[in-house]
Amino acid sequence: MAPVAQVPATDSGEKSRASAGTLSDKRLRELFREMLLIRRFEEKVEERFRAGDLPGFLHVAIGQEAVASGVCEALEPDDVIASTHRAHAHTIAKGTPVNAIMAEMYGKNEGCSQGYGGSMHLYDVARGNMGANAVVGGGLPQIAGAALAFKLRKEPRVAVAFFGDGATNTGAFHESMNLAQLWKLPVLFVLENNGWAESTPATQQLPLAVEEMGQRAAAYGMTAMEVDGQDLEAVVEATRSARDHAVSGLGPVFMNVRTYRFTGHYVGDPQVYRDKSEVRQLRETQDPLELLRARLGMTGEEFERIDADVMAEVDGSVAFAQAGTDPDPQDALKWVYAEGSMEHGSKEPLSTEPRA
Amino acid sequence: MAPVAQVPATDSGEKSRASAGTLSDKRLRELFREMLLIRRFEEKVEERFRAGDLPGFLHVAIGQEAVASGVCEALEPDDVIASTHRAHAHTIAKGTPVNAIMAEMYGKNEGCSQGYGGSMHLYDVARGNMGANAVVGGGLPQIAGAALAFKLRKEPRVAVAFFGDGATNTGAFHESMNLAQLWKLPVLFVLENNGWAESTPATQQLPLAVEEMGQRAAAYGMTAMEVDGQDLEAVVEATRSARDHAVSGLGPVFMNVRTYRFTGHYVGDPQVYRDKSEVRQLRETQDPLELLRARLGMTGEEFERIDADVMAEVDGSVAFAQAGTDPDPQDALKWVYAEGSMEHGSKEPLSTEPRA
Amino acid sequence: MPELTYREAVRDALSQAMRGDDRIFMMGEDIAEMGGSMGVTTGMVAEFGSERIRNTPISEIAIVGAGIGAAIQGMLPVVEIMYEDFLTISMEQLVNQAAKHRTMSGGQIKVPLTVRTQGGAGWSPGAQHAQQLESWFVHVPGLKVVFASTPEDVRGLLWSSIYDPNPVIFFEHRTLYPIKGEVPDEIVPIPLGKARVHLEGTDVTVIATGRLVHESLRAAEEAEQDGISVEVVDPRTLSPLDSETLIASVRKTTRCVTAHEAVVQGGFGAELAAVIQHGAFDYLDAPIERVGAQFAPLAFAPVMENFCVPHAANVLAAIHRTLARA
Amino acid sequence: MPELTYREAVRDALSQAMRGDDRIFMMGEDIAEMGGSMGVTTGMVAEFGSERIRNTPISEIAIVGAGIGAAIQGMLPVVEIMYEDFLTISMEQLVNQAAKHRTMSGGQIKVPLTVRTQGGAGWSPGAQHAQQLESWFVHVPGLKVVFASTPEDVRGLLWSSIYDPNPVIFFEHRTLYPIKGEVPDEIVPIPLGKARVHLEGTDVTVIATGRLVHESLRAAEEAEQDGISVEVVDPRTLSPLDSETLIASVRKTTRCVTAHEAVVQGGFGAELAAVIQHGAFDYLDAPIERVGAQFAPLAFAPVMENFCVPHAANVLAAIHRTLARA
Ligand SMILES: Cc1ncc(C[n+]2csc(CCOP(=O)(O)OP(=O)(O)O)c2C)c(N)n1
Ligand SMILES: Cc1ncc(C[n+]2csc(CCOP(=O)(O)OP(=O)(O)O)c2C)c(N)n1
Ligand SMILES: [Mg+2]
Ligand SMILES: [Mg+2]
Repeated sequence: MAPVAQVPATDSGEKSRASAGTLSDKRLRELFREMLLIRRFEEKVEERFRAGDLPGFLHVAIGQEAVASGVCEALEPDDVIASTHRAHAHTIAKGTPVNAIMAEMYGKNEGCSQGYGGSMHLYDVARGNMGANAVVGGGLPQIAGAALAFKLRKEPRVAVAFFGDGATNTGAFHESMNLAQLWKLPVLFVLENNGWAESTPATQQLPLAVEEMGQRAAAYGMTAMEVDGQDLEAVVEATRSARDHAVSGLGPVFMNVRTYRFTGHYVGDPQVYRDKSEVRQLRETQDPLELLRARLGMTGEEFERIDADVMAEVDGSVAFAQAGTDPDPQDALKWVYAEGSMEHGSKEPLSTEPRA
Repeated sequence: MAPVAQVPATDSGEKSRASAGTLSDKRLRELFREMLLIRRFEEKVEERFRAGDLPGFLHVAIGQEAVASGVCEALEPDDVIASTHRAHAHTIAKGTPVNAIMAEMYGKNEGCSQGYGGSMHLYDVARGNMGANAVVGGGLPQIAGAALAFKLRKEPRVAVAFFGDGATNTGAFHESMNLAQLWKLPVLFVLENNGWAESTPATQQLPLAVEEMGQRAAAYGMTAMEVDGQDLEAVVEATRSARDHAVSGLGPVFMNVRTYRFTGHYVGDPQVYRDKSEVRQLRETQDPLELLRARLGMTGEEFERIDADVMAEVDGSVAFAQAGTDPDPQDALKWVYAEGSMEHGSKEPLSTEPRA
Repeated sequence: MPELTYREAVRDALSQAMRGDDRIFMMGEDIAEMGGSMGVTTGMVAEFGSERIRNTPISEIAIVGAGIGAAIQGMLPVVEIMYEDFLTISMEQLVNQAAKHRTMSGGQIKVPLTVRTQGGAGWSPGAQHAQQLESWFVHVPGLKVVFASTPEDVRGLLWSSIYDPNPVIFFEHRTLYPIKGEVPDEIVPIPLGKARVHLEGTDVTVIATGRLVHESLRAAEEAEQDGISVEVVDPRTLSPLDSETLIASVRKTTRCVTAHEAVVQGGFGAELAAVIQHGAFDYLDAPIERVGAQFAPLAFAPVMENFCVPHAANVLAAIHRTLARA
Repeated sequence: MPELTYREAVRDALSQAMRGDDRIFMMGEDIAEMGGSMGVTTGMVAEFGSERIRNTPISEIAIVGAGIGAAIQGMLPVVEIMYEDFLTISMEQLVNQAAKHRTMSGGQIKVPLTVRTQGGAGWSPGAQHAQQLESWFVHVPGLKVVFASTPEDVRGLLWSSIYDPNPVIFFEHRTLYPIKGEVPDEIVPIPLGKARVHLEGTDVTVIATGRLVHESLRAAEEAEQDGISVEVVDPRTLSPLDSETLIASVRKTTRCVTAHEAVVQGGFGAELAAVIQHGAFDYLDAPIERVGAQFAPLAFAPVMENFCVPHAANVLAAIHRTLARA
């Protein structure tokens, strides 16, 4: 396993590469299936949105599947994540069934946020998903806080923030990075660096080149890693190293994960700001599914079988969602405040038994 | 003259050192007088506050005089600054007469902010002081905006933000640095790095050591300089270089100016959080006035003469302030809104004639 | 008279002002090639170039702060905050800086900054992309607050806001962009601080803003069928408020309903109610009824969203409540 | 009954809660050795250690945000924002995050976070260190808002806020820290959402918060000398509001004055006036009078500051105005 880059973060960090054999062939095929599930799920979401089925504001992460699956593969069930406006992939990878996610898109009681959240506010707290955030950068300080809770209670857990390159320009990013490093909190800062913030290319929003973004960690003396986000195994290995680093008290890790957004910013985006050929070329050369498939030497037959299976699951989720129940209108007022009291005198000591 | 460090800012930058002779002996003596004026003014402010004369909330910069005087010496009259809660020194160095500043402390019509601002809100727009800010980090984005105006109009001016080490932990700092570098704005970011934010030492608020703070610029690929803030000539030379860099379109410069706060955070601060001996030692070894005096080989006699002159000016400012007129209570409502209209159709083209 | 959409009207004011005035430039996220998230600035970067139509990083502190600094240095910046929900990030610069420089400096500084933003529900964006936060700014001395509801108003008021020597928070409503309306051939600046009487009536005054102006006009139509004569007034500028016009209207009708999309508690309707009950106390025949959103973060599911935010029916019900009083 | 200052009462609630509950910890600027800028937490780092009394960087976004995250993960954080003026920086985390997580998640999340802050004028700090911003938060569903005016109240309300399962913005007033008052031997939690009648009276109800409670009691004393019987009520919790108690009081007295230090326009008094005119319409004999600060950023010079912020005399004048009506 690649050791965490202990180089000063001002260096561009170390390129993590999977060493063969740490993920079994079987597991890799399971992860391939998961990535394909994400892909097909999002394609279905696009389709249903265009058909007028889905309300709201949707963003898909087609092209970025290996980041979500790779990071979450390296986490323990008790670890937590915070996601972004581009939340489906993270949520699936953290274990939420697609039925619950699709039902959420349809605004049903059966949704993972009971129809209160929608695409940009997927939650699954029991599975360690502290919520997707429609405010860019909004979840980062909370991930630092979650990690602080773990540290105070001496629990061997990490908290993971997913965010985009655009998010690194927010004050919330800066304050969270700074606090996490200062207090050596067990946080993984996972930059999904796709080089775009909506229509704005990296060159118009970042004074650093995309490949230099590890430098964002230098301002805090934080360990930085360079990761190829199209390579599932690389992401898994890098995240495992980063997790080991963070959980052992050495402090947070900043992962500059290079990836690509194959689609528009939002579903329906005409992409007037970029060339169609750019996207076509990316799809041809950088598709994380194709790259993994080649690595696995997967036959067309096997692929078709998995794909059919995945498609059935996705279609099933649409049927599940459509058969779901609508909330009562007045339910809108149901969760504004929690009742009761937290009750003085916690039995739980600051350092609980490890939960893992 | 020391060239601006063109090294990647991830490096600790270049230590700017005055080369002999760039400031005439005469000018150095004038600057010594200015620094002494700042010192005596602030001592007087402390005295008057303790005597119960001055209302409000006061912070003195005793120990940091060479930063204010050195930076402002290197600026052109048309350059602008934004100051902080610790504003007296910057304001004096940018040319505001002590009478107007002392009158402001007393809340008089004759004050530089007509009694509306007080110690934390000294303004002198005609002299390029865009105002002191009582919100830590508050002035930084505005300095970027002022620089943008200069750039759009092709004026050879720079905008200078003073701020402390504590301010580098704010979101406003991050967003301002990022924007300034992205747009290559003519900004000097002058970090007055005294190692304290109120009672909180650098170790409790910064994940970097004070001498590593140049790294804060690395996150933006911004040019960084290391400056000895107790050495007036070093500050002047560094600022001149930085100004040349910024004004020629190469982008902003981050100056990590190491300095010391000899007094409490605010006037009246019992400093329970640090050792009296620390301060005593600093005063003995790091006093910028003593260092400059030694450099100039100033006799006791000359010093006494200057000091007497300065004290007369400071005492005069107290007399001026005390003789000032109080605003009418209802004047509080006088400046809430500006009247009239900015009138469509500016004659002034985007690129005006250089004003310098 | 030409007809423009609300969206085109905003663009027209911006473009015409920029054509004749080099001090004006724009900053905001994705306002260049993409034309902003609502397509308001479409085509402007082609005409004015990327120096004057500036895409920014996602930095709502710096966007507003840089606008302030440029304004102080003689420019007339128009900055865009993509959704008004993100004004939360700019609050310090808006409230402690833009609003206060003039007073704190004893009159040395002008901040002729315009902050355009938009928001509002009706399309299931969820709780973080649909708030109406105008009432916060009404509480801030030094700011002006504008909320336009028609193409004509949005054009004339935006023009005045750009040239106002004070910081103006200029609210647009997402669902109004496609609505059409007649506008004068030439831009006619509409002075800030003047309400507009959309419909004259004698039984009850509805004071409405933004989308609720249209809902209120619809409610008024329905009420008319029951023989109720409704006066609909849009303050347009929320601060400074044209309380004179509003009070005169209620003195005439003796009843009052306030209507906005923001949640009722602590909303702009509270200020209106306080002003009206004071200025028209002896005339009021019924308590002032407030219409606004339910007190809840906006739920995603359309049925719940629809329940939360007010519609013509809610305004109509409030009208009937005021008339049910003796 | 022991006597405590308001400052000691805050500290006592914090310390007693922390002693018996390991979930509680504090974060804020300079709260450790220095005891906070107001000396409220003096001595606490010695007792509880620097893991639980945490000095932070100047990062108001992260302070609140980290509090939210820790609260979601089972802690009961109490964070301090040194001056409420700096809540402007935390608005996004407070409004879009803390207040909304519970609803957005369909009830999966609790955010038992307490955000303590303080502010207020009376010592010439200038415009950026003296605002009263509580009314903004009253407009935000999902937040609770508390503003205590006495040692007993501040202790009992802070206790309840810490243990409330929702985010609470807890306002203290700078000039109240030194005031003394009797408190029960043991901490008696005061339920959120219950007003306190400080003084019973029959001619006019003054609804006051924070420092203005004391100014109003002073005004009531003076009014009594003119034979006017004043009822003084402090809502204490601004959201949720105990409108029942307030309306009942005004129905009894038939007149009402609201009083706070914040500027009048868009202030909490607007919400009070809207609620009262609605709930006590048939009982009111005079328009509700609002007392608050002048509509201006607070000027530094003591004479101007003093003119801007309200005092007992302003409350008294308002009382007289309401009584001048037939
Ligand atoms: C604070 C804030 N500002 C603006 C937006 C609008 N917005 C939504 S996504 C986005 C771009 C985000 O870019 P990045 O962080 O790189 O993520 P990506 O979309 O590439 O996954 C913007 C500007 C927002 N949601 N929040
Ligand atoms: C946003 C904000 N948070 C907190 C404060 C309170 N405060 C005033 S000065 C200060 C410390 C500033 O430290 P630094 O930036 O290093 O400047 P120095 O005082 O050392 O000159 C703090 C926390 C403030 N004024 N503004
Ligand atoms: Mg991106
Ligand atoms: Mg400092």
